[in-house]
Amino acid sequence: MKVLYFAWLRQKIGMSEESIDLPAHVSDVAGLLDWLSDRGPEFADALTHRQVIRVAVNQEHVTFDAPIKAGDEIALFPPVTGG
Amino acid sequence: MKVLYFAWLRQKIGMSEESIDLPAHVSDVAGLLDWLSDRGPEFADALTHRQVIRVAVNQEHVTFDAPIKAGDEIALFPPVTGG
Amino acid sequence: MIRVQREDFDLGQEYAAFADQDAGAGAIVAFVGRVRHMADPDQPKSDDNLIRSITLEHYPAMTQKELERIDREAQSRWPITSSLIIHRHGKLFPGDQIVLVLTASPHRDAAFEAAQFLMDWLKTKAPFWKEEETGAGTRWVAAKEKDDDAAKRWK
Amino acid sequence: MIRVQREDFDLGQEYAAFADQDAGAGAIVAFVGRVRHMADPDQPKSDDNLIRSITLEHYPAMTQKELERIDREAQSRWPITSSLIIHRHGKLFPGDQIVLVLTASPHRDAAFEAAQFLMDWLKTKAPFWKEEETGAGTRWVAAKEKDDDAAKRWK
Repeated sequence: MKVLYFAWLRQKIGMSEESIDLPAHVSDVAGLLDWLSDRGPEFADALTHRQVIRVAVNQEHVTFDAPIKAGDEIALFPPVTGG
Repeated sequence: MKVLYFAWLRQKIGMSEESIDLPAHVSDVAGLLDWLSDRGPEFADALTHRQVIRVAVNQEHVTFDAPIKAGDEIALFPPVTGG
Repeated sequence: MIRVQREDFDLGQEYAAFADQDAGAGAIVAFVGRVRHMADPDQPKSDDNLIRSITLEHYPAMTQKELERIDREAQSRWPITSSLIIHRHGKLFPGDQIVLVLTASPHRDAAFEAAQFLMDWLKTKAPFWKEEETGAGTRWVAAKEKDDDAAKRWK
Repeated sequence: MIRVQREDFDLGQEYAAFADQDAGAGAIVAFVGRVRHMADPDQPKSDDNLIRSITLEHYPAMTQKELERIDREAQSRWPITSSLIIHRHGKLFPGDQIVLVLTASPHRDAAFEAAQFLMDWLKTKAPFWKEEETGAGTRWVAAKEKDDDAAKRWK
């Protein structure tokens, strides 16, 4: 599974993209966020305030209860501010 | 008093502008329309349907109860259709 | 600013000058109205529905004043930092540009709403009249109820 | 049509091409969003409030798709005959153009509303993030509640 980070999430986590092997017990976005938060202080810090985390699965906006599976491209980012 | 006619009012009345001497008993727009209607069949025809007549006094939109006086510039026209 | 003219206008040029003199405004909205190809765009094409030309008559002494009044009203209702209205008159052909409205504001909604307001009021207050020539002959365009309704929403 | 690019755009050229390929549309609306001079335009000028530059980051694989979705949504809601969205990314300076939206329709209100809708949805859905550099340093721009509210009115 590819995970992408943007804007201050990218800066706090310290990378823009990584490949992970999804643990068998993680089946949705909320589970992924919990699992990522346990990987180190930079993840914990970046992912503390869930209300400012937005998620896309395969380039589509989803809510935290969206299912995920191996092979998906998951992107984590703050609320968008273009235009 | 100068009276101007525009669009189909101009065509029906057969002129774009004229100078009139305002009779003493005419003091508002409604009175002027009544007086003009009596001046000939082309006026009567043009001014029959008051709901499609709009009036400006000295280049400002007014309602039929607006006062008028010698020296004013009165314009009669259909509802506008620019833009 | 208000301009009433026979000549065509160039949106690119007008926008460039407009944007330059108001560099701080983050939002600019432009509206261009053009001569339709069909008298009623919701009806099928037919010779009677196809427009050959239109003629825009106006009341010069009043047009400038009325557009200025409309412009002042927009300025008083929204925080717009600049506005421009150009309206043409005379004989025009399908696809020709008739009217340009430009508004600038620090706020996107203000620029949009002021431009829409300017068009709605212009359509119902500025002393212009359109005569349309189609295969069915020449006729004065009737005012549209939906334009009146559009203008009323800004009360 | 959607374009995501580093390069600037020229409204005059874009409008000319857009208007040409849709000559029957009587109403065309353009919106241009530019980099502000002040981080908060409603606050006084100060070194901390003056923007030196912004950097627009985006998610390329998603941006194109999301803008196309937004564009399709506008097409399904209003009788617009053409639309164009251009959005820039990279480093930009005060007054630089960021975004262009063009809509064409036989109906003025449809062109206005579709353009406003495109901007509202783009502001809340298209994956762009702005980092602002002022005298106070560099910070990621926070999403605005009023942009969320603006987007919600189109439910």
